[in-house]
Amino acid sequence: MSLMIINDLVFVLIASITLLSALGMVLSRNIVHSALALILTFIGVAALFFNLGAAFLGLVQILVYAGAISVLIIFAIMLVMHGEAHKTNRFNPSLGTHLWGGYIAAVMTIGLVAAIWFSELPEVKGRTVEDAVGLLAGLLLGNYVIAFEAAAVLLLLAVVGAIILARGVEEQ
Amino acid sequence: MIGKGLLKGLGITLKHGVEKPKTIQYPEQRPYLQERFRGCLEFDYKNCIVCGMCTKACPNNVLSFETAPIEGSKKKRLVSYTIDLQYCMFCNLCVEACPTNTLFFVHDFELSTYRRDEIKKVYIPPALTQVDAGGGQAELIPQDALEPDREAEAEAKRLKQLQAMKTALSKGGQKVLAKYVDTEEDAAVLANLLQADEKKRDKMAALIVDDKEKARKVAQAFVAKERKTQAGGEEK
Amino acid sequence: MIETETYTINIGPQHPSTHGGLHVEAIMDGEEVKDAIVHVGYVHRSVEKIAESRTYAQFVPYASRLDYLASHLPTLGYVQAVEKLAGIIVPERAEYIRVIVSELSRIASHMIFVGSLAIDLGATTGMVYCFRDRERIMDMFEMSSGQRMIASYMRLGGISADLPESFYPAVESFINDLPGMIAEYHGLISGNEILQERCKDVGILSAQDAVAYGVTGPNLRASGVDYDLRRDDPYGIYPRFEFRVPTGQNGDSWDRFMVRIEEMEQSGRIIKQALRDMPSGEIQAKVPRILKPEKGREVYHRVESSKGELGFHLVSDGSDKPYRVHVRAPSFINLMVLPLICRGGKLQDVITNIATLDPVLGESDR
Amino acid sequence: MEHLFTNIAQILTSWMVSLGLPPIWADLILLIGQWTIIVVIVTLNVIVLVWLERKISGFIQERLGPNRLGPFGAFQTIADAMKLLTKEDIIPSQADRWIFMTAPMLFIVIAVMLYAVLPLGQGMEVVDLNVGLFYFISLGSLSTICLLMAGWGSNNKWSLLGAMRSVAQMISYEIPLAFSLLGVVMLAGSLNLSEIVTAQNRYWFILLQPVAFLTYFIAATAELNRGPFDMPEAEQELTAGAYTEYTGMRWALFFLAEYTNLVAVSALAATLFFGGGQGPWLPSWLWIIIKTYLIMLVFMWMKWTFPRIRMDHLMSFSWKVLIPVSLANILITGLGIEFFRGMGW
Repeated sequence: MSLMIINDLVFVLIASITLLSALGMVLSRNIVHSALALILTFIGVAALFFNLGAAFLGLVQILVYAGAISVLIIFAIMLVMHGEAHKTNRFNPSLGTHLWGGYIAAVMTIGLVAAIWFSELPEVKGRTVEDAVGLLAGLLLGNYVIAFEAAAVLLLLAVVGAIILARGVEEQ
Repeated sequence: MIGKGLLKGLGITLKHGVEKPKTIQYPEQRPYLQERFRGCLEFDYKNCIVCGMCTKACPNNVLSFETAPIEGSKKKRLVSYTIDLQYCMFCNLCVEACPTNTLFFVHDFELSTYRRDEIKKVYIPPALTQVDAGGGQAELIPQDALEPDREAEAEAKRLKQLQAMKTALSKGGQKVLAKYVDTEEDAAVLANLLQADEKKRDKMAALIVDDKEKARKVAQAFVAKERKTQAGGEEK
Repeated sequence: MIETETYTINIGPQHPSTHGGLHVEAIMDGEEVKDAIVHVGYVHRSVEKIAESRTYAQFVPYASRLDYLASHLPTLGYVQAVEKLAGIIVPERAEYIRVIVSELSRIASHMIFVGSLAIDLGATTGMVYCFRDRERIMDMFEMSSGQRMIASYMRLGGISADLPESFYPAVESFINDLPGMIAEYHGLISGNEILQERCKDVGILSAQDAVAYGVTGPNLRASGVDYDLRRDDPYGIYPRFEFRVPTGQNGDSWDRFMVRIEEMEQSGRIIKQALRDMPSGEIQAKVPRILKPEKGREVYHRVESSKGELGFHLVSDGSDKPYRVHVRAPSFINLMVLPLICRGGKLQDVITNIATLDPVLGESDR
Repeated sequence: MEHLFTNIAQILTSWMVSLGLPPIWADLILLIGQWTIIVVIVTLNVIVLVWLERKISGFIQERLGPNRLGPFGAFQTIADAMKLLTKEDIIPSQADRWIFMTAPMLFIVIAVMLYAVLPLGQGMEVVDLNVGLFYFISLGSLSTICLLMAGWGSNNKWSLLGAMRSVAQMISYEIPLAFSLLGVVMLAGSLNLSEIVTAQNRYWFILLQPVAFLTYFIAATAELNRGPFDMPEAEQELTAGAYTEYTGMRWALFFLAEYTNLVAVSALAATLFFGGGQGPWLPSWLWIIIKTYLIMLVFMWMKWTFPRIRMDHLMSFSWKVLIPVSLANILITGLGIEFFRGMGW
């Protein structure tokens, strides 16, 4: 019994941190603070993975999202930022855009809730995956190897394109 | 091959890492100072002839002095002499300019003080007294010249005597020793003994100079002991 | 195309690797230096003005303080300038002793150069070894003049005191150990591939630019210009000595480093010859206590200091004090090429360039 | 001796259970206890390490190093720590306060968290995670963010430049670091650190994977921001890089975290390449301490010998040398494993 209670408590704690940091990301006036809050959100999600017993996925989440992608985001912010940092993430002054944003968000939320509500999720009760890493590796390099390689080639192309874009500055 | 230089550098640092340190542990170990090392500038008023060459030579106005006229003489006397060490460049120009070696450098190099005015050194020569120089002429000399250091003189005299006694004893000194023993024979024995033993010789010499009574007793004891050992040696 | 914004970064005046109070305003694009502006004058002590209120003899200790890393060299330049002005002939032995201490100064200064380059590039230990070896020179200066760093040893018309007996074995053992010391620098500092990467092709100064900017000394020779005042405009007794003037080819930081290392060896050679040929005799010419050179006489005298051409321009007005003393400070002029050689390099190259130009701010700011 | 600490832990757990605590609570208390011990040991160890570093630099530079306070100057670091604790905590007025203040704390938290999976002896890891090595790498990537926060929060150009450098450097060197570890993982067939140690029963992996060890060592030096790769700090160029504006205890936390990382990385090297706690005569936890310290000595020796590499060379070294070499190492390892399997080993 007590194990369940602790588990629930931990879940509530992690979920609230994740949600709060997500909120902080949206509401913060400083875009760098937003980016840092985003990192905290990523870590929260990783913790949720841990809580579900998917340690490998959680670590991938930390390594890729919190460790790499967020740094990329911060770099991008710093590259394009003008003016003072604490005014960078100001709400858009036009009311119409506000309304549009709210409308889209509401539609998305309703759609998501409906999708979860009406779909039949397979129950995985009492079944834990022993060798998650091995299974994942088997799937990625077995069944889905073509998709995996295609994604790799796409990323390589993106990297080459980025280098070409960046080197253009030197030629000028 | 890349990396060879890196390894060589590592080798050099390793070699020095196991060597003995080359530094001096300063407050305990004092640095060795060369003879000409210029630490602190000092002033000896006794030699000063108040010519002012030092102040003329100094590039930085470190030196200054006050004078007062001497009555009945064209000369001036020194009232005070100031070395403001905080401006001193230790360039040695004043020392070279001084004709009487009044200014000189000493090896003391720990000159830091807590306050700015503490580093300023002021020398005030003792007041002058008029003495009769004979022939009705008055002469001014420093006060402390009148009161010669009696203790130091006594000490110097004692040292001189001691040295003389030591040399005398090392060359025999039978006649001297005869005063402290009963017979001539004893004196000869004692002289031989002292000639052989430097420690006893020094002790004897000191006693003869300082305390004649005690010297007599010790001398007799020496002779008695020597006689005894000699007798023991013969028996064997 | 991406447009990137430039920003200014102030290297100095409070910065660990600016060799004193140097201030370089670097205009940066990311890690790349677009331009650099050199600000000097943070350690200005108005030495030239002080000279006007001191007698000729009194200025000697101030001259020592110009280039405090090789204090005998500016003193030599100054006393020789005054001797030229007043027509004083220096005794033979004094000339030899002057050469010995000046060349020792040059070695000491170059040792500081090697050490400070090492520490500026992050190799702390290299600096310590250089300072350890320099300490032996400082001990010799203490023996001869009584002062270690700012030894005002030279006097108008000679030197302040003859060399003590303990000086000769010290200098001989030092000269014998010098190749070993240099081998150690090569092993630890210049043999290091990381340092080579950081110095080679960094801060290239072409011969043309070097001449145009008036760069002198090892920095000029590193650019391939074979010019050394000791050989090309000899002063004192330098023509009597045999030595090679080392030159570089590319004028990059690496050449500036290697030229100085070789100069240390050549200085060792000169000291050896001077010790061999040194006559005995007087060390001080008869110089009037109050020196009053002829009115209106002007003289410019230059010596090859460890930093470059160090010149003294003296004007006399017939009094016992000079009317005007101008110092042509090589560090000041050499520093002016810093923007030129920094442009297009990385931020870290600015540090390398400052280190290999080897400025002494005491001399540059006067 | 071998099972000293594991036995103590067992006795404690059974004692708490006998007191009537549910086993889960007993485990939790034990976990907290273990963490506390790790934090205390790490902090005290840093004091020893700083002393050692200064002594080693002293010996290399023909000095004595600290020698005034205590025997061989051993208490010097304690005095320094006291000084840092009592110093004024300055926060620049233009700094981004919260980011500035949290960066050092996060840095040390991440550094200490690395110890969770390290087997500090046989059966002496806090959490026996089956993806332990991966945990190590992914947590290490987080420390980048802390340096970036420090650089950004200080609102100082030197700091930001140092932070940018360190981010670029750490991201580039994470790749060869991970790749060099892959060779070991392939040989051991597991990401679990204690299983990797067991896999080295016959040979230490340094013998089978020398190239991997070399790349790991270089990449780890860069990850640790230690000389010759101390880009973010770079006293001579960036004054103190990301740490320029930090004073007192906040600065000391960075220092603490750097040394903590040093121990963790060295302990990982000992675990992966030098057989972890394996060794004759002595208990396993003593062996791992000895091996870790020996590796750290090499790190210190390197720092006091080499000059700092230039930023662009640093990057091109990683991308053009280390990554291809470590990739080739993976390929050769894979081929070798297949070959020997084919031979019927």
